[in-house]
Amino acid sequence: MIFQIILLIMLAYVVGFIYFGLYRNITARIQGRYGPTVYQSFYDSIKLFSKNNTVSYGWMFYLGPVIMATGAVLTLVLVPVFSDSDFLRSVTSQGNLFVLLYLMVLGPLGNALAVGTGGNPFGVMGVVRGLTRLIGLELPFYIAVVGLIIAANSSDIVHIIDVQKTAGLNIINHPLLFIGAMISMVGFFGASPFDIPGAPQEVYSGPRTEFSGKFLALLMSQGSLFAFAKLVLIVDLFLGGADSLVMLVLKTFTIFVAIIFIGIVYGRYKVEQAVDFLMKLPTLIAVLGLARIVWFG
Amino acid sequence: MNSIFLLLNLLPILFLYQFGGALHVSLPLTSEFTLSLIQTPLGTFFAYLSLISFLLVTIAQKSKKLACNYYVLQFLLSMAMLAIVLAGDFITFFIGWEIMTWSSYFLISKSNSIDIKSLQKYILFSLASAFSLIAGIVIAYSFAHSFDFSVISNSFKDMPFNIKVALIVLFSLSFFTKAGVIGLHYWVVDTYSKAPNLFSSILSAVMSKMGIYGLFLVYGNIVGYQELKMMFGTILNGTDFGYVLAWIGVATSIIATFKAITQDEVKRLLAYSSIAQLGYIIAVIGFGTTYGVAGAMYHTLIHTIIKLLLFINVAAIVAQTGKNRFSQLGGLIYRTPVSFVMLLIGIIGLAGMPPLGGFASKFMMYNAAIDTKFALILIGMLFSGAASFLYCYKLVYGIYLGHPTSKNLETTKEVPISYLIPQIILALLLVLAGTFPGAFIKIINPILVEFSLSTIPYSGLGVMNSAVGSFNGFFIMSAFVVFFVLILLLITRIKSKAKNNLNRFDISYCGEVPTQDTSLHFGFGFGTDLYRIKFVNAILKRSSSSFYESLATQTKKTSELFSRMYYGNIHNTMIIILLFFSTLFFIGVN
Amino acid sequence: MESGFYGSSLDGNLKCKFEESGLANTHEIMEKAVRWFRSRSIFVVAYGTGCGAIEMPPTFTSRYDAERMGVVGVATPRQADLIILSGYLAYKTLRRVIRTYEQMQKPRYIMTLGSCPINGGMYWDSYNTIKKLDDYLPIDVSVTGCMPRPEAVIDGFVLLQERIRNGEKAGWEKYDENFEFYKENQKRVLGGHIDPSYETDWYNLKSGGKA
Amino acid sequence: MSLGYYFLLPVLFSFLTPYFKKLGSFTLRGSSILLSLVLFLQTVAYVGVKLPQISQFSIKPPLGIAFILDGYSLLFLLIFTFSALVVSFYMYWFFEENSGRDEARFYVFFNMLIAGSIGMILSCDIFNLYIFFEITGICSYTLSAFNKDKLGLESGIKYLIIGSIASIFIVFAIMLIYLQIGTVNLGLIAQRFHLIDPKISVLIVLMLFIGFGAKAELFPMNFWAPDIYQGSISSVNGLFSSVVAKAYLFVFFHLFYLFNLGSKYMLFVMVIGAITFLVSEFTALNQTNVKRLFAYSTLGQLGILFMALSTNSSQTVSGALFHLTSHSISKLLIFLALGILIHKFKSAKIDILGNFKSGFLTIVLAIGFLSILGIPPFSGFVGKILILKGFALSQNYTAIAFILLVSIVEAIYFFRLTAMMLDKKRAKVTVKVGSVNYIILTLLAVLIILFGVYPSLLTHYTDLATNALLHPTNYLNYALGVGL
Repeated sequence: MIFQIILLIMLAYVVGFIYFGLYRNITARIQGRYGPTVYQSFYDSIKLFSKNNTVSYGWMFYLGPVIMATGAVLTLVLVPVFSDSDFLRSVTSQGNLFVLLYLMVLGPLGNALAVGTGGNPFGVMGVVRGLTRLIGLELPFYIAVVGLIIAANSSDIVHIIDVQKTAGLNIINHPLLFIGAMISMVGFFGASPFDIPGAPQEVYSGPRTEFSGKFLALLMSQGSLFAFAKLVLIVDLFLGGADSLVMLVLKTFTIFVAIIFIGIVYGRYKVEQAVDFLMKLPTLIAVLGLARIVWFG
Repeated sequence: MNSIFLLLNLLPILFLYQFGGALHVSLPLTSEFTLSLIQTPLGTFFAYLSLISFLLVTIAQKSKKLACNYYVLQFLLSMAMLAIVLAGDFITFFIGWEIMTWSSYFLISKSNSIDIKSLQKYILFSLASAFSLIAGIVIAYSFAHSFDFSVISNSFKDMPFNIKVALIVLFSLSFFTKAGVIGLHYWVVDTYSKAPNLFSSILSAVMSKMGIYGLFLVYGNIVGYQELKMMFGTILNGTDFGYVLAWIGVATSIIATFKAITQDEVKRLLAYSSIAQLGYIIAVIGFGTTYGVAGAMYHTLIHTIIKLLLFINVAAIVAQTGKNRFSQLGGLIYRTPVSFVMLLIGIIGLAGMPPLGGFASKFMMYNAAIDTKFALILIGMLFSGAASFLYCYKLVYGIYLGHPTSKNLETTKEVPISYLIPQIILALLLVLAGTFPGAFIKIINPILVEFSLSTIPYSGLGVMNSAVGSFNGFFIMSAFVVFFVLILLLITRIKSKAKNNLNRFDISYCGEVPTQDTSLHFGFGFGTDLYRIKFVNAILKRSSSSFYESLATQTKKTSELFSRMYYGNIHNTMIIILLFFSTLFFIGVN
Repeated sequence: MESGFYGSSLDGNLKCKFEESGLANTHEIMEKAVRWFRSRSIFVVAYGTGCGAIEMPPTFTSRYDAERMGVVGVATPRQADLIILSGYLAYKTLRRVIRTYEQMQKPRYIMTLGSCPINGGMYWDSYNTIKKLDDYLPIDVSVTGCMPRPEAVIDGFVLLQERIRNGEKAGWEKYDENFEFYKENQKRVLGGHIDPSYETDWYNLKSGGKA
Repeated sequence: MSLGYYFLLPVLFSFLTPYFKKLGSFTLRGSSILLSLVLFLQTVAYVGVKLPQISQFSIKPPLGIAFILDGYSLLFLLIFTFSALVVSFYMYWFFEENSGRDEARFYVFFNMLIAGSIGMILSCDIFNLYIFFEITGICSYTLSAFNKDKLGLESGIKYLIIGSIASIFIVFAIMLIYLQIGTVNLGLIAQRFHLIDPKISVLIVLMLFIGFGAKAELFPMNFWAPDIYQGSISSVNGLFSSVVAKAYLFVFFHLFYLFNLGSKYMLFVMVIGAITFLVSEFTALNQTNVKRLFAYSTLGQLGILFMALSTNSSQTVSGALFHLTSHSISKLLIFLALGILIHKFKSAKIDILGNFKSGFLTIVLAIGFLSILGIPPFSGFVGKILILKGFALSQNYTAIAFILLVSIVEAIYFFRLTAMMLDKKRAKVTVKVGSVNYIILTLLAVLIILFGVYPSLLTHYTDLATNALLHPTNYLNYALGVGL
């Protein structure tokens, strides 16, 4: 089991970084540039890990990124990666979709403590923006998740995957929920138009303003792990999971590219605009999907 | 003095433990009333909850020099609550309820920051609650011809439908007022924020739970969930009644959450948060399903622990610094590190984050909503949960993080140990509740039997089962700890040296150097974004106060109108008497 | 400071261990690898001090695309490896630049654009402009021209990357070594009202210096 | 001992007052205490004796004059004599403090007031009742004018005028009764009341209603009452509230049930009571003078009592009598405690009185307030819950809702006063309570708590009283002289 966990983390680390490299690359191509190599995120991360020194504001500042990374790893471990194998099944069965929903927020909240300790008002502004955005951002995603749980009558992810084997993929059965969840996902990946918390033009770098060196590196690494976990979760929920590594990469990558394409063409919302928007159209779409399940399912 | 009352507070716990569920006392008051105490599983749960809370708060009071009468009143209050939860009939219940009302009133009046208006608000709402309760009681009596719970419960089925509804509405109103449902919460915030700091913890953690106990008593015992289902019919997989109640609860929790975020005073934030958390409980209490009851019960437990912890923490900080606003506090993390950790555990629980107990209770409630297919209710709860992260963060940031906003905060010492002991106990409880959520199933099952609902399967201390899923708290906690330690080890091994304890002004500030005078604490700025969001703004700018203010004005005007009659002119009095006589005569003769 | 340009990328103990166990070569390889990674990833905080600021957007956007070389802009000095000073510096600006530079984490580099930071350029006789920036902050790469075009800037990046890869002695080390010299110079132009450096006790340089 | 002594003794003491005065003020004050004590002990001695008791003077009723003590009047007798005892102790302190006052005048009328009130509840023929009514009235007028200042005299003269009007109505009523039935004996009237022509009977009832209602401070006829309370000293207020008003109330309902008017006029009396309750409680909100405030409070409570006593159901009536007793004790407590404060501050303004600092007074006043509001574990609670229970049994939910809603209005001013007492921000003046007052106030407070936690002590008597009131067969027999 421990071996499998290490394997999973390494896989997620590599895949996540390559995805982020691809993200930068594709973005560049869309903007008509060459863009960095696919491995650029590795370079950045190793460079940051090897910085000579790193500024810290005390133990809470130190622990913040660690909590965030722990949250990401825990999320990753609790998401079933392969649908038909016993890979880490004994671990994922200990968790639950609700556990994941909250674990996804645990990390950022832990990091927010470190940001607060750092004492940089810009950082805190970023955190507050992030938390405010969360009010709107989680709404369509929650509705989608609740819809799926009710449809499957279980908050166990494995069960939701299994249901899709007989009843067809959720993306086809519940397209409205999928759209809602995807709009939220754009925000969860920090893509435009919801990249409000870290807006460099407005609040420095937001929560990451004071993080440097290895902390920044840790944050970046956990970001890639976390991104992978989220992609796998979406694949599990809507695309019936993946039974092999190839399918996993294929499906997650499809979702990832879709998110990139959505994100790349928009400017940035203000936080109130974002919440307003998210509370209207995406929520409406998701609620319609949900109503279909609850009342006509 | 403190130690005496500590022992006194310990006594009922031992007493209750000694009886072990077999307490049954009845005491004839008059030929018509008999006071009776019966120990039911439900009552025992709440009894322990309140008694232990009182014990912990008394420990915290060690460091305050309080007068004897304060302790006496507090002990009276705890006994009143014991009477409420162990009552076997409505008269005992009501006597306990009223003693609770006035003893808490006198305790609140001992605060230095209290004003007449807040006191009036508190007592009038409490009395309105009590009068609504007594109205329900006598109406029930008029059919059952007894105040005994079991008799009323038995004869409830035979009452006319409108009387049933009236009873449920009256009782609900009474308990809603105590729990502070939105619209009836007008007193809550002022009272909680202006009461003596340590007493606020009792108000929020225990006294509001008496409202919840009442709801359980009425819905579960007196009326019965089966009867509720038969009376109102069903919607989806739950009852119509539960659905309406759930919307009330969810609205309460959403509105109070947003209100909480915009508060500047620490205790006002906690008060709104208390309203919001009770909103969750009210949302699931009416489901009438096993998991609805279990969720409400678990959240009651967790909320008691959390609110005690937070209020004691805040009380300690206020006592230590003399400041009670976010805009006046800040940067205490390295001055009072233990307090910080305690508050941190508290808010992690409050936010419902996984490794701690807060999650287990939310999990239970969410699964209850799934079980009944109340999807929008569940989304409302999730939504308010997401919004609650903001005030959780504000709480910890405003007090402990960021920058100290005044000079004396930089020399604050750690709070006295007597404040810390209860906090540590509570934090441990919270951790345990998160690690071994299954233990709760053992507590709740007898109560479910009492409500004649099906029980929850028990599969190990760490596992929390529910209708549609389960999670292993022990596993998640241990995995969290293991990963945390591993990552921490990893990061400390990395060469890139972390330079600790930089000067707090050494921050990236666009090349500028902030000084002591630069306003760096963001405590006040929290929640201003929310005013620009249309939906939230609509919530924030509305307030129930205008309604109650106008009610007060109307009362005053009526009073003025009536008092104009009494202006003391004896001629007119005589004329009125004669006119009255002749009118009556005219009417009477014809 | 330890010997060797990037000696501090591995701590002394580890280095000793490597040498003791005959793995000095491994150490060497790691050093090299780290230098390569550092050269491939340069985070830039672009300090638009003068007219040169106008040349930076094209450098980083579609036309010239510095990102393909791993050069990316960041917002805060904490994350940055390189600060680009794109023109003349008034005394007022210098104060902020010093602050920003000192907030960057080591290794850190400075790159200047144009002639002004070298010799004052057209502001050679101005009363409030820095004439020779190298006296106040250690410059790693000066890109000349008035103003240098993006190609030249990219050339500067390439030069910097080469120097990092080769392990040449960089400005930040000079700054550490000659700290008092730089501080004296800074004090001279900024007067007594010099901003506190939280890494250094500015006011008591004679007595130890480092805080 | 014959019931006649209840009248004769006070009158005797009253006439002897000038001599007592000559013997010194201690004797004077002591004599009053002695009298009250004797009367109270005498009443206590009646507890447990088989009721009703009758004392006839020379000729057997229905022709002769007689005093009848049944369960109903026993309860009132207990209240009256106890109140008199407490007030006489209080007056001892009062005159110690105000040595220049005209003590003898007070005691003359005080003793006569007791005599009159007791006479009213004991006498069994309507003409004697009228005489006692007048005695009580005249004594009240003078007592209310005991303060020889503007307010005192105003209250005296107002009371006199109103009293005279009430008397006129009652005299007319008695006259009409006599004309119709030819007797003044209550038993005979009760027996033959239904024979009277309905129109005349309406007139009689109305006149009695106006006469006693005006004195018992019912709504459209009570505009004078607050002025009286404002002008009198607070011990007299206590007497008015717990003795005099209760005596009129006693007679009102005594006649109400004797003449069997319940079925016809119940709703009417209830509505009048309800309006009194509503109007007084609302008016009380607006008061700045503490005496006026408690005057309104008294009116309000009388309103509840009228509502509850007119129901003709033993549950409610019993509750109402409990409430009445509890109210008498509480009001006495409040007025006496306020008297101490008023004496200290030389003012009855609420704002000024709120500045006192005395833990003891705060506690006893709070107990009084809570008791009147009907909050457990104080005696008012038992009364109120019994009343509500009675209404509930007759399924009169409107009355329940009404009482509870108006009680909230009542709570507003009671708790405003409480909050004022507890307010720490006020400049506090320490008030010392003398030992006499300490004892009597403690006694009253203990009684309030005692009846609250152990109501069986009192419910026994209220049940007796209820029985006697609602089923006056025995009383009638005695009044007609059947069993003698």
